[in-house]
Amino acid sequence: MSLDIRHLTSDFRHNNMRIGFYPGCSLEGSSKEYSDSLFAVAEKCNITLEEIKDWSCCGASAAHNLDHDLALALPARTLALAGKQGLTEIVVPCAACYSRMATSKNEISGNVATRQKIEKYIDLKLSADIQILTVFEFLQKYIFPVVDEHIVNKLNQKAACYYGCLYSRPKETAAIVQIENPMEMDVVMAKAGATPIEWAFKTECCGAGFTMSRTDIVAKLSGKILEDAADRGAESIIVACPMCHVNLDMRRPEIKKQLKKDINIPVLFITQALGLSMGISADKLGLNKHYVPTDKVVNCMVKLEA
Amino acid sequence: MSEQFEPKIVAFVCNWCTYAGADLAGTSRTKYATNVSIIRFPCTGRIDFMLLMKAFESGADGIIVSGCHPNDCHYTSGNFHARRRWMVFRSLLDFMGFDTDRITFSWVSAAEGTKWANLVDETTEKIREKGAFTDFKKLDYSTFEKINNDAITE
Amino acid sequence: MDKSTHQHADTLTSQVEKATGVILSHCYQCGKCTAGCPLNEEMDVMPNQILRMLQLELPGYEDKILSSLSIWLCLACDTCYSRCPQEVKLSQVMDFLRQESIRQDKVNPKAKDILSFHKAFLDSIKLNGKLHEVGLTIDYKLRSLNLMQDVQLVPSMMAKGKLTIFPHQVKNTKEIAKIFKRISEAKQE
Amino acid sequence: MARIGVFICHCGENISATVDVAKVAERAGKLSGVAFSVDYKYMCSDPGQTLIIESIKEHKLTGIVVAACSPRMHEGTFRKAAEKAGINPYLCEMANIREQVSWVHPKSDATTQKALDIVRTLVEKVKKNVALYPIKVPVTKTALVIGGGIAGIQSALDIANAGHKVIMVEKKPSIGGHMSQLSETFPTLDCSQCILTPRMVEVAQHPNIELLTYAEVESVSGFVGNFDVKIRMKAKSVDMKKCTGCGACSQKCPTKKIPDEFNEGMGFRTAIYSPFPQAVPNKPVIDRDHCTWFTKGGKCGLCKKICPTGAIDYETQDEFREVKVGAIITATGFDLKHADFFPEYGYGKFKDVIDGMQFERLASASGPTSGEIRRPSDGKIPEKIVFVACAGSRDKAKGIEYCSKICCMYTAKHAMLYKHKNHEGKAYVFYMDIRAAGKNYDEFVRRAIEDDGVQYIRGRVSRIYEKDGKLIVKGVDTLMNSEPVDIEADMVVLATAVVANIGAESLAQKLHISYDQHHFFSEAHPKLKPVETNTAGIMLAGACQSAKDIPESVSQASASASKAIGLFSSDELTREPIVAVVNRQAPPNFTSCTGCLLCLEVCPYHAIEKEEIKDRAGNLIKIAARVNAGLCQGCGTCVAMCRNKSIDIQGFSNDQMMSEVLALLNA
Repeated sequence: MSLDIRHLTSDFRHNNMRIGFYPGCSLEGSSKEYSDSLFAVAEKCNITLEEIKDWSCCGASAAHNLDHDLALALPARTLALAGKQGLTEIVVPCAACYSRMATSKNEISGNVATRQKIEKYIDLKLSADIQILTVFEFLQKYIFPVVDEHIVNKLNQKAACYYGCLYSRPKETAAIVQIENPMEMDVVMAKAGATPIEWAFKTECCGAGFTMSRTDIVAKLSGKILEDAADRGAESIIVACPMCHVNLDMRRPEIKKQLKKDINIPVLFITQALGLSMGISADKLGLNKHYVPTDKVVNCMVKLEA
Repeated sequence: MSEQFEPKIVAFVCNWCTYAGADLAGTSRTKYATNVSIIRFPCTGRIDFMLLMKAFESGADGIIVSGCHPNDCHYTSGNFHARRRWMVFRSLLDFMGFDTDRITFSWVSAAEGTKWANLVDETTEKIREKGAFTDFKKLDYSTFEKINNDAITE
Repeated sequence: MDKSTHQHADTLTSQVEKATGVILSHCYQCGKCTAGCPLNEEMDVMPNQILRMLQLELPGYEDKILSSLSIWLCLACDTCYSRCPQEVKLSQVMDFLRQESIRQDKVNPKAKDILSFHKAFLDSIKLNGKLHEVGLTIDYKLRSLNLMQDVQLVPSMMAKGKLTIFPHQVKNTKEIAKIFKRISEAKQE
Repeated sequence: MARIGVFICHCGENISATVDVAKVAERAGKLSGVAFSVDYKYMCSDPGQTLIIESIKEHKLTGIVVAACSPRMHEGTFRKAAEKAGINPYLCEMANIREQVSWVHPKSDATTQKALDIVRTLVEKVKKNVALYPIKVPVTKTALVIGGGIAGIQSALDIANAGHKVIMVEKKPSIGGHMSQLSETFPTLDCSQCILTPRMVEVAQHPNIELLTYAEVESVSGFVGNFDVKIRMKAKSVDMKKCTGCGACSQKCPTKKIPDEFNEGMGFRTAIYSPFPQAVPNKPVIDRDHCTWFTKGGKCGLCKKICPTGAIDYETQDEFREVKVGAIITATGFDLKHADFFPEYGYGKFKDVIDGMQFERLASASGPTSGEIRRPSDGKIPEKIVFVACAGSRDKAKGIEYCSKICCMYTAKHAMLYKHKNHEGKAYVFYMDIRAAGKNYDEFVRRAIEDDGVQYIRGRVSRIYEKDGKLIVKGVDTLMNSEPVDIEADMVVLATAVVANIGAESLAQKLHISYDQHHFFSEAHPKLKPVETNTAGIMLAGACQSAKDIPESVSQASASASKAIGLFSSDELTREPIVAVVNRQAPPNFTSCTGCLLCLEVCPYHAIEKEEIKDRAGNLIKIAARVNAGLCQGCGTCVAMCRNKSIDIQGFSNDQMMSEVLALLNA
């Protein structure tokens, strides 16, 4: 299947681009390992990420339910701060943050009145255009051109890339090309020496924001995802979203109750998987922070001949 | 009654829709004001807007231009060309301070006898309120012609 | 031609159209939204039925919509919209209906937990500028009275460095509170 | 000096009741240039017409105005009267004082004045009228039929049977079109090939039809009655005269794994092939894109070696035929939306998600499974089939808002055929509406439901995915409280949208006919000219205009044929002289036209051409516009567009219109 790898540039090393970084709340908390592994991969490739100073929460799964303006204003504040800091491009590894930021940016840039209203709420000026990169867009743009020299291990396993909702939908902010069958992470995993599998639940919802309030629903939805991956022989599930990770990794006891069977496929962030293939240690990538043990993934790995 | 101003209004209509619509008003015996007289064209696409200016110059107080509805043109697209030229021409007239309200652009189909009658009555009333048109008699219309010719090249 | 609403002013239908820009008459009731909804089995009123009720505007429908559990179960995953042949942005309609349901105090009793979580989440942001997961958990549990849920997870999460007792804060937390305040003031006007 | 006659009609009392006709006649008589004026009870009656004829002769009139009813009513009558009196009929104008004066206004001075104003206006117009003569165009009595499907076949046979020559152009190696691929036809379930193949043979054997297969229209010029068409005859690599159609070459051809278009990719064919056993002509061609002789530079050559008549010729090239035809019938058919169009249904990804035409091939006795319905992935007979109607049709998000019209019927047929062949099988149809508005159509759908037990579920399918050899279909039943319905099917048939053929747009441009946003060809009028195009002499037949079933295609094909036969019924075409002309001046100007050709761009009929005016030595003097009177329909859009009034329209000239405006306002 041919893929449109967007933003792929090879001359980035010459133009000294500053790349902004927005961790979002999860990456400072429950998904610390996502941020750690991203930095580890970037470091290996000599790429520096510059955190947006004094960033705040994007409002994520809650704000849009209760107040539309608030849902636009919260991400806008961070975007405005990034602009103030002189950044033109920011990496947003969390899918929810990405979606909220992209939505906010779309609505604000599409309508002058909205823009003025939001600027009033946040008491900051919004700069013209900040490029928001998902983690796989970042990998494709900045890591791919140099990654080959760093890859030392072949992951050597069947990986189910799970994209969830927020990268795929709505079409206005979708970060992927084929909405029903995205391939962006599959490409990364193939690079890392894994075999990405064809499966049916790449973009089904995991239950997202119900992780606390309706664990029963999360167990049901995430259970279906895990089950399909398991049925098709996946040895790992690869994600790029902290919420998906929490639901697929931490909610195993509830899922077990729901499915009446134990599925113990580990769930890795894409940066962790890529990091492993680059020879970064499991500890540094935060693999020990997972509920489902990741030893199997590490053990599958084969050293590449020099 | 004798004091009431009776405007002279010229209607430039296409043969296939509006002219037939006006005929239908007749066969249906729908009454309307006598102020409007029709000049028949094959298609609104045929109407040279300089004729409108000539009409104003010659003493018309108001003008109606009416043809087939969009997509119903007997000649497929003549009415679209008329509309496009009218857009350009109107902005030119606006720019020059001409009261473009004195020109009514409408679509009346062959089935819309009543619409035609209403159009005539409404236009007559509108122009009556505006009063007689005199401004244009002072103008040199050859300048218009030149500008119009340039304008239609869009 | 202005394609805006054909409905009378200040009905729920016209409010939805005004607030979301969605034109409800575009929905031709094929049901594809419901067919693909990950939560269709849990819902009391199906997504396409909500649109149908909004279209028909018959007496009693407004209450039925605003007090439905479905509007709170919608996860805004946008599966419906991405496949809708008529491009109806159902998730935006749902967003608006939730807000309206709170405003009219018609929140379905079974949705109280979900609402509590959203509120706790926002309060955490209001207070810290960032989400403090322990704080959120505690706040949510107090609001929902689900005191024992997830308790077993907390110590292990802390051990794994996933939860911190002390919240991360933005430097000037007042700024965030101000944004909340300005928006709520604008809504009052 | 003009000598105009004015004739005021009372129309019984229809006019005279509100208009003072005597006064109008009296005042009209005083107008400049009016030599005679009279009012009369019924102008259109025999005595009335005699009055006009006698007056023209007696007063030596050079033009007349008849003030009576609408010209749409009696213009023809009075023009004939003028002609009888010996003056050119186009020197007669009508003043409409009935429909537009007496019937719409009360009796008053203003009404009489308006009648007089109109008479005066037409008097001024008629003074500027010139004698016009009907345009005569010769007709080539040969029709070109583009497309050899059922519509083209029907048109060709109708025209040929009426005694006229027909040239049929088909781009594939055989005629027959989509109908030859169908298994059975609704609503009678008779075998498609059984009713079609005799027609195909008739075409091939008809003395009046010349059949050009593997050929395409390259260019078209000219106008109604006089088209010049260039046809590309693609190289067949087989000498049709020598070939006997024995088939030895196809049997021996080593390149056997080419997806078979006729079986919709569900079987294979060889590089030298005849598309199907009943093909007409039943002689093979070499597919040069796949034959190793051509792809690998002279390798193989087996067919040439074994051909008993020496018919294989690798050296043949595309050839061009130039033909003259008087009418063109466009019958190029349709296509189905293919491949990645429906990612949520896995169309093009899962082998057992197929489209309607593929199902036809599975159900056809001549198909890859000999008529047994077996799924493509593993050849098993499916126990459960889900049919999805409106797959892509009526789907704004996918860019196709229209209804494909035939799917409701063929889906019912498919479900029925499946049930007839597999009594224990389950057939489900997801639908939005059932549109079965033809003769015996709804009865047919009811039969599928009532007699054959096909389950109809009202709702769209959201998604289809594969799991353990089954296709999971996630649908909904909107008639059952919108309950989600998940079905584990063995095979899914999508009724994908009917779309215009690839290349329809470029053919339309060659023909100068218009097409809609979906590239279906546009008819000249949606109600009253449904088979003509806006280019005179070019007609439409079948699904190239919009989705159509067989009876509709055949009816339209016969209608188109009758238009062509009508055109061929006389040696010359007579046309109204209301056409545009570009003025002519003495050298060195030749014309005031500056050659900007704005007129050419706006002309809806492509009736304006670029003319190069050259001196005797052949040097270009200037470029100007020229009107092809055969194509011009007289709308006058070019006249309004012309910057320096070099183009004018007869009957509504600049002079005439200006005179009318001035006369109307200057009493």
